[in-house]
Amino acid sequence: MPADNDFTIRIANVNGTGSASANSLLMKTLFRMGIPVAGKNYFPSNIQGLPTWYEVRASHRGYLARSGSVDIAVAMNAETYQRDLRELTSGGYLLYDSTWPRREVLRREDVHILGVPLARMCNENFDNARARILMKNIAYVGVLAALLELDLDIIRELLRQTFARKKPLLEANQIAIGLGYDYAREHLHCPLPFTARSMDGPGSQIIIDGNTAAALGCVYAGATFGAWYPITPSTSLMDAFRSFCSRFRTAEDETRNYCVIQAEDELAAIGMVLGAGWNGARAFTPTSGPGISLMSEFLGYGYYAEIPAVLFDVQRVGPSTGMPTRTQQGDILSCAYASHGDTRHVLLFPSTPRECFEMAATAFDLAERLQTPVIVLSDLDLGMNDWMSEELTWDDEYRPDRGKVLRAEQLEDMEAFYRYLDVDGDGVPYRTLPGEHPTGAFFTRGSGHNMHGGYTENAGEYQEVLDRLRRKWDHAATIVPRPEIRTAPGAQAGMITLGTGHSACREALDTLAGRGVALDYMKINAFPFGAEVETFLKDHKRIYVVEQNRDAQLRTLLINEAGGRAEQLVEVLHYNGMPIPATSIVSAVEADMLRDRAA
Amino acid sequence: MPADNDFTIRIANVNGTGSASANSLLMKTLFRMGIPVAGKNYFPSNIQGLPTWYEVRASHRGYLARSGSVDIAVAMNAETYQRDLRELTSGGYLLYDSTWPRREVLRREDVHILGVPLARMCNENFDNARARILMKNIAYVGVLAALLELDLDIIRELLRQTFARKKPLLEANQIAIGLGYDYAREHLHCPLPFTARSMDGPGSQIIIDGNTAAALGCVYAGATFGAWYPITPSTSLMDAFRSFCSRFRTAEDETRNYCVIQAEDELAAIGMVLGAGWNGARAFTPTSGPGISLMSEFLGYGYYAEIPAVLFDVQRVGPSTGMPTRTQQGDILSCAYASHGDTRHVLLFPSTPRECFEMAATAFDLAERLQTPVIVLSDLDLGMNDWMSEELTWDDEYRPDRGKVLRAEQLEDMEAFYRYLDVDGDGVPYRTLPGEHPTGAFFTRGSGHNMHGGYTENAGEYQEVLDRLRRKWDHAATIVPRPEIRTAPGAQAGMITLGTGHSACREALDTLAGRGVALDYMKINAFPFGAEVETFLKDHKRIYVVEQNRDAQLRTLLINEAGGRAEQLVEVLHYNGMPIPATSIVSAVEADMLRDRAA
Amino acid sequence: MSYIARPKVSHPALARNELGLTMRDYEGGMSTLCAGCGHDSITGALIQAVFELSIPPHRMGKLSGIGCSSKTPAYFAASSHGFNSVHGRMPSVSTGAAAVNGRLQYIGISGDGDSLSIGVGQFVHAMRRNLNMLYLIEDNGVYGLTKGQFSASADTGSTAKRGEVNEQQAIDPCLLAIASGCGFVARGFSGDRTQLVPLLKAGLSHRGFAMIDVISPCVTFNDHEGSTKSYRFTRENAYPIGHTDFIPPEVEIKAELGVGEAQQVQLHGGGSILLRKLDHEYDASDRSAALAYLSRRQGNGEVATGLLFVEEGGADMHELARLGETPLADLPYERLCPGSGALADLQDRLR
Amino acid sequence: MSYIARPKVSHPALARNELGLTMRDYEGGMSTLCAGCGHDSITGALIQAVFELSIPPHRMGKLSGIGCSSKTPAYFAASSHGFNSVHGRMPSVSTGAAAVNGRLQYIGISGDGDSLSIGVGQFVHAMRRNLNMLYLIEDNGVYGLTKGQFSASADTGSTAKRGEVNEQQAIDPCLLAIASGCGFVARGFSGDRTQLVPLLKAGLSHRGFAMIDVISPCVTFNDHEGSTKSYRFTRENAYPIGHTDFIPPEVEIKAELGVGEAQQVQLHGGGSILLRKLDHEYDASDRSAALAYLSRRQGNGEVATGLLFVEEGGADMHELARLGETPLADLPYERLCPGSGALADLQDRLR
Ligand SMILES: Cc1ncc(C[n+]2csc(CCOP(=O)(O)OP(=O)(O)O)c2C)c(N)n1
Ligand SMILES: Cc1ncc(C[n+]2csc(CCOP(=O)(O)OP(=O)(O)O)c2C)c(N)n1
Ligand code: SF4
Ligand code: SF4
Ligand SMILES: [Mg+2]
Ligand SMILES: [Mg+2]
Repeated sequence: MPADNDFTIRIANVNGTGSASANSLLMKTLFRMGIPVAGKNYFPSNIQGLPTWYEVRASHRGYLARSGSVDIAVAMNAETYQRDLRELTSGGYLLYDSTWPRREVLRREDVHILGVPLARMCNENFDNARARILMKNIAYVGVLAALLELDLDIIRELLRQTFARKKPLLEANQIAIGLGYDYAREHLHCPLPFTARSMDGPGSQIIIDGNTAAALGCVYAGATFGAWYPITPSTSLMDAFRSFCSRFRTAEDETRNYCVIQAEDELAAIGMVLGAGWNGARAFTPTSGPGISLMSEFLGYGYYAEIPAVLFDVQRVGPSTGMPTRTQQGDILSCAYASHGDTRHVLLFPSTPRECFEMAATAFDLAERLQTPVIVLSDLDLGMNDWMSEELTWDDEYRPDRGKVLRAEQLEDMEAFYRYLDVDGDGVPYRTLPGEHPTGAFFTRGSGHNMHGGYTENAGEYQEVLDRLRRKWDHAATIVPRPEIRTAPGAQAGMITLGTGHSACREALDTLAGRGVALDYMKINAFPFGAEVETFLKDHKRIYVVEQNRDAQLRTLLINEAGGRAEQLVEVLHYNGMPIPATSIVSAVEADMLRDRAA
Repeated sequence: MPADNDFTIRIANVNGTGSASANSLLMKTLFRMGIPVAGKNYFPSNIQGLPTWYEVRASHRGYLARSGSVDIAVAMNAETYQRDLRELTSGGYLLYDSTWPRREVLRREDVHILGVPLARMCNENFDNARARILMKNIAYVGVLAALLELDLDIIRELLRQTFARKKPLLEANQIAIGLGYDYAREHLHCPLPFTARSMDGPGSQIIIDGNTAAALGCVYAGATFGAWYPITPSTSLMDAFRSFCSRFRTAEDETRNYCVIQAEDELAAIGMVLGAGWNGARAFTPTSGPGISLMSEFLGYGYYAEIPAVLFDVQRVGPSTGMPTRTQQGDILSCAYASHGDTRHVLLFPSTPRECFEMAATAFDLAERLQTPVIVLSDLDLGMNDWMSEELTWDDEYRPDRGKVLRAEQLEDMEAFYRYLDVDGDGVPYRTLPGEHPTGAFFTRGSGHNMHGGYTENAGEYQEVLDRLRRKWDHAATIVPRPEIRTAPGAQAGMITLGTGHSACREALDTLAGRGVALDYMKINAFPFGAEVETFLKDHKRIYVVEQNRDAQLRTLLINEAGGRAEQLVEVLHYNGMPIPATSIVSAVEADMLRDRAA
Repeated sequence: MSYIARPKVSHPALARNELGLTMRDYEGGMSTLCAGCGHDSITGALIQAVFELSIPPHRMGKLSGIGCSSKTPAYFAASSHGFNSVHGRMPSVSTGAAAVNGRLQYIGISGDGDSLSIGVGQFVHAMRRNLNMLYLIEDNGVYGLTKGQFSASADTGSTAKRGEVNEQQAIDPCLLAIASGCGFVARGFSGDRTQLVPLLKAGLSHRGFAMIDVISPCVTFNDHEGSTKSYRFTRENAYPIGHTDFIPPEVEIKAELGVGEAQQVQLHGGGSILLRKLDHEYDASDRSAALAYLSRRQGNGEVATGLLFVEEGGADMHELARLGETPLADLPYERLCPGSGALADLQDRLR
Repeated sequence: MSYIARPKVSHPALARNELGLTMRDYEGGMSTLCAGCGHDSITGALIQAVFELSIPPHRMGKLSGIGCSSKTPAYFAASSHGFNSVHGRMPSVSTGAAAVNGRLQYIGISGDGDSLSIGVGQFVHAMRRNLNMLYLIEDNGVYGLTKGQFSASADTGSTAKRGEVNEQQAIDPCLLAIASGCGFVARGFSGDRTQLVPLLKAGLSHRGFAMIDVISPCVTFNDHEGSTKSYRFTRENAYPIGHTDFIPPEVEIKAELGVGEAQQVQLHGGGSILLRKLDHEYDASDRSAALAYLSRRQGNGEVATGLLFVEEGGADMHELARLGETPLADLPYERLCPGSGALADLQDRLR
């Protein structure tokens, strides 16, 4: 049931008709009114002409997950009228462009159909063909402003800021808002039974997508080298990194304190990153599932030759090419064990843009401290959608933790240097950088080597290094980000998730609590898991593992690597490409509890 | 303790000095004397000049695993004298070329050092430089013949057969045998306390390596297309396939009823195999770990687009390039889940050459029945070493099971064809072949598709296909080869292995039984596991999982996919690149039992 | 989208080819590309070419990689099998397909990103192997589907839509093809169907690998001022080296057909190509000269179009592999299995 | 093997270079290649070249792929960092390494399998990017390490050790390099150190990508009759197009140095190359002509050797990326982090 500051609007449009700025105007208006909002874009894997949707959820309680229901549908795409109508909640409102009346098609008894002749009004008010198309979008924002009592001053101020340097556009936009608004006030029942009311939800929060935040994290962590091959949904991460760097990292003489290379493919991208990491730079590559598959061989090399590298896997729907513009958490297993042989990789799981920012920086520190590739697993929902997020903050005292690097001064005093000795007993050896000092020279190789760095085919020498790598792994478990745990008084069961499962779980936990079901909660932040995760597993007889893939990949890892027991861990899965809504978690938990009681 | 027909000889040599034929002569002689034998070659990853070893184990009980001890060392490589001496069992014999006496170096009180001036004798008897090098090797076989009372007639007959068309070589070989034999009879205490005595062990068995047997399996299964990129230890599989085909598949007009393409890399090799499989041929590619990593993206495509393909992963030591000429079972996990997204692959695990032969054929049937890539996981030990093996037999009634393929006649009568419908409820759809009939046309893609084969980005349609794939997986579990289970009366615990763990386990089970420890045994033949595996897990409180990798990959799969519990499954691991010996299993089991009793 | 049903009632007035089919029978799903995208014009030309050559639709195999261009196979010949593979790896899939059934007509469609970046290795090796297929690069100088990054065919100095200048050197697929041993190399322009259709027909009739680089402007990301792959730039800088006519087997060539210097190339699969030179310097049958010429024109910022190099009679993959008439995929099992007797014999030597 | 210690006492009589180092200081681990392998001769020539150029050993980066050839970096300059990467992917590793530290001298060593089969994509793109490195292909026409399969540089018609005939077309790395925009392309022969050392020195001194294809017979698998990469065949069919001398910066070129037509190419990094033509037809500075020439010689079964193409002054990757003097890897963090203030400002616009 929608209520004031608690409703979802879904705008259906055609790809390539410029609705992005209208949609963001709508979202930003709610946000500036102090109402927590979430915006989600469901776009096709093409450039022009296919259906696309944008969903804005206002939630005074601050829930940012997909609501799973639509209270207002703005149906701007005749091709999807049927579907948009069907997916509207009972009692909801469907707004459409009545320039072409569709009484036949748009028939459903339990909803309200609102027609506004958007095209006609725009045709009458604008000369330019492109403007006529674009302004229809702005006009529906005007209509919504009337229906929901959006703050017109905020809308007009946002337009002024957006088009500060494009006066003619500003004027057109202001007119379009007025067209929609006035028409609605005149012809429709305004306001609706539920409206937007100014409040003070977001506080100092910002609106940002995860990829932009991750890119900023790379900048702040001091990454200087990025190589990538374009792939949705990771491309915007590198775009953002480049644009931040061109702003913050261009010297007065126009030289660049960064380097970004568009590689010929993902195999080359990871190769470049390893080359740069070997040579002492903080280097990274953003990619998505297919890229991870292609990087497998090199990932094993990075693990075994112990080279720092940071990867961002902004997950999309697989297997194979799958649905490149839909979201999923399907690469957990393949990232954890990427490459043949006994390999394993450190993973981080941000769940908010702020965590994207912070974990990006953490990833570089971990990669250098552990001398190994670290993969940050984001997803399309987090990476490309607009999220309301805690403000990003930075400690100016921060200095990169380069881990165990011997510099020229130290090497000068050494008799000999051996690359793979476990000097400190933590499984992490010392490394040196090329060009630094003759004593530091060593040979990096993916073939069998002993603890001195020499080539070996000797069984014992080989195993010695493999065993140390395993000790390093155990050490990693003690330094990666710890899970976030929230206990509930009287809870008998638990819930675990990672990444974008977080917002839906938070909401689901509240709902369940409201129905008398209290659950302890753990959001996993990293792999290897560490002691707290194991304890949480030990302490709960029954745990719901919420994740967005078919094969329960997180659950698998918990069983393999943290002592989880199959009987104990209940799968809560969602893998159709849409972000998981809280409702599906609630019903899964309730169904399981019923079954359990029945049994 | 060595005994008659129960000893191990290890010959140390230098790579590229032509010892292979001498070593095989030794092994074959024992074999023809009716003594079960196993030959293992430990060679370096280079072409010439580095140490190489060949091990022959004679075992009247028919144990074919590495014995883990050396009773007679033939030390033909001065560089490894120290090591060869060190690794000899107490009371053992070290034979070396005393042309250059080494009393200083070869000093160990508890073994017998036997010097034979092999080089001197050969220099005196042969003119040609190459012959002088090669004949030293044959001469040590002569020495061993005297020491072990090998049947000289068999040796001479073997030489006659080998050099039937190279008379001068035959003569040289016969002389060389004599030189060694006579010298030994004259100067050494012959025979040793343990000797070789004719018996009737092997029966109708043969000597063959796994790669050759697998290649034969491909020929017999009707594979017509192979693509590969050379990589040790899989190369000889394709070499054998080509040579069998040139013999059995060349038509009178010189045209070939097969096609083998040396691809530009592994990505291309698997792409070619998928193209050929899509087009209706039985196609395969042999590779090893790095190749599997490179094939990851295409493997996910094959899974999702449902294209039959057969892969042989002849595993070597990883991670990364690792030790290319050493053995390991390290790709179990990466093969099971190769590729991003929710993918999973059918695996077969041969443990003997005969199983390589049979499972190769099975793999093609399964790939076509299930319309998916099937990976046969062999390893270097099985693939490249000489194994005594059950005779290969072939049922001439066999016809390839092409699975659900609609041919022109059937399509002619159909209104429409939809590629991904679950018509039969087993999760396996029908397919058609290009060029067959217009009605059969469909579009193969790795991007989102619905059950009709149409492109989709629709959540429900997408999930429908993913769910069917999961049903197909469950179906696969019912048709893949079942495990081999042997129960022992009174057994309280169990042992599980796969592949080359088998021979070592069999031996270990006997040893343990001899010490009063009875264990039930299961050799896993395929993944997904199926009901019997689950039952075995349920029925045993404690199970030793024997495998040759560091990360307990089979155990992991058993926990993930067959309901195994971590507490129940004890890791018995071996991962230094040498084949696992029975002794290490025995001691692991005994140690665990002691711990258990102590606890 | 490809699964949208369309009326298949054939209009009686539509022209029919030798198989009695109309152009409609060679159409496919509705395009989802941008209005005006060059790729759609190429689809149109391709439909015309296969229609005119009377290729039975279900005897074609359409293969592609990933990209806007690689969606093309879904937009023609609905009754052909299609294989939309992974990014950059269509050549290998085609190789396997062609090896086991040489009787289909393979049409590979790729993009400049697909073939010259991620896929350049497979592209070069497919040409080296000379498999029998028509291979089109729908070349727009950008990655369309990922929204406008420069591709490896973007010329040095050309600009992106937002002004960024490409500093990298360009890979010219035609130069690369000739250097890689390809026996049929041409360049067309999606905006010039008159030139393109005969090139496509010639390419389809060539035995071996026929590579056609078709400049195909991306109206959304690379059709602006500063682009060297725009409609305008290509129109202004295309330098046709000659006209190509495809002459079907039964048609006799009359002398008067030729204006300028004419050269006739007999095609192995039947028919012939008539080349009418515009640039008298040019000899499309001389590999070394073609290389030098293309590299020179490229240096001048000109886009040489037409049939740039043709060498008929080189052995194709099928011949090199000594494959017989019957496709491998169709060989009866009886001809493949040596039988239990042979197996027993073989093992005699393994004891 | 590389970890076997060797006496490092320098012999007083050994010649010393500008750094006071002897040739010994440029040596590496003991080779594990076959006795007589061409690759070892190349190692020798390389040691001489870097010694004579007085490159500080620890300021070199040695990179390679996988193969017998790719083991070479372990056999020279023990006090340089080495990176033996995965098969065919050394160019990308080099690219990343060079991007973040342009001050080292990068030497990449690859094989014909490594660079022309699995690695051809990366090879082409590294040349296109023009990173500053010397790139050697130790070219033996076979896969040595996997025991003798034909590689992509095996010539059509050449035979394997056991007699099998190679039917595939060959890829000529030099032709490919010129077509891919490489600015320094040469071919040498492991058996001709007199020719090779100056080529190596010139390549090391060239700014940008210097590709040298060195024919390097595999004595174990490809040195027989019928091989076109054997010592004998190469000696008999090598066609040197000219002599190359590398002239250090301080040496003045005297007119009498030149026999035949001489051409001087000033190197960006200092020093110059003196080319003395043997084939008067040849102009190593004309890309189109070089392409045509090579393709013609190749057609005749001849192996053109020498400095085949050189174009000095092209911007290298460093310049194209507008990188500054200080290597990225050495930039202090203070110059990289915009600080908390900038972060706050930035977020003002995100509300
Ligand atoms: C392995 C992999 N990497 C990246 C992508 C993302 N991707 C899809 S299309 C494309 C580029 C297509 O460019 P082009 O081949 O020129 O086709 P166009 O869209 O321009 O026609 C890329 C990089 C992918 N699908 N797969
Ligand atoms: C991914 C991968 N595939 C295959 C191999 C096996 N392999 C090792 S070296 C080599 C070929 C080397 O040939 P080339 O580069 O010509 O070097 P050469 O030994 O002839 O000097 C191959 C295929 C590998 N190491 N990695
Ligand atoms: S983005 Fe460009 S290439 Fe893609 S469909 Fe649109 S115009 Fe064509
Ligand atoms: S096999 Fe050939 S390439 Fe390898 S080391 Fe021996 S001679 Fe050299
Ligand atoms: Mg493109
Ligand atoms: Mg080679």
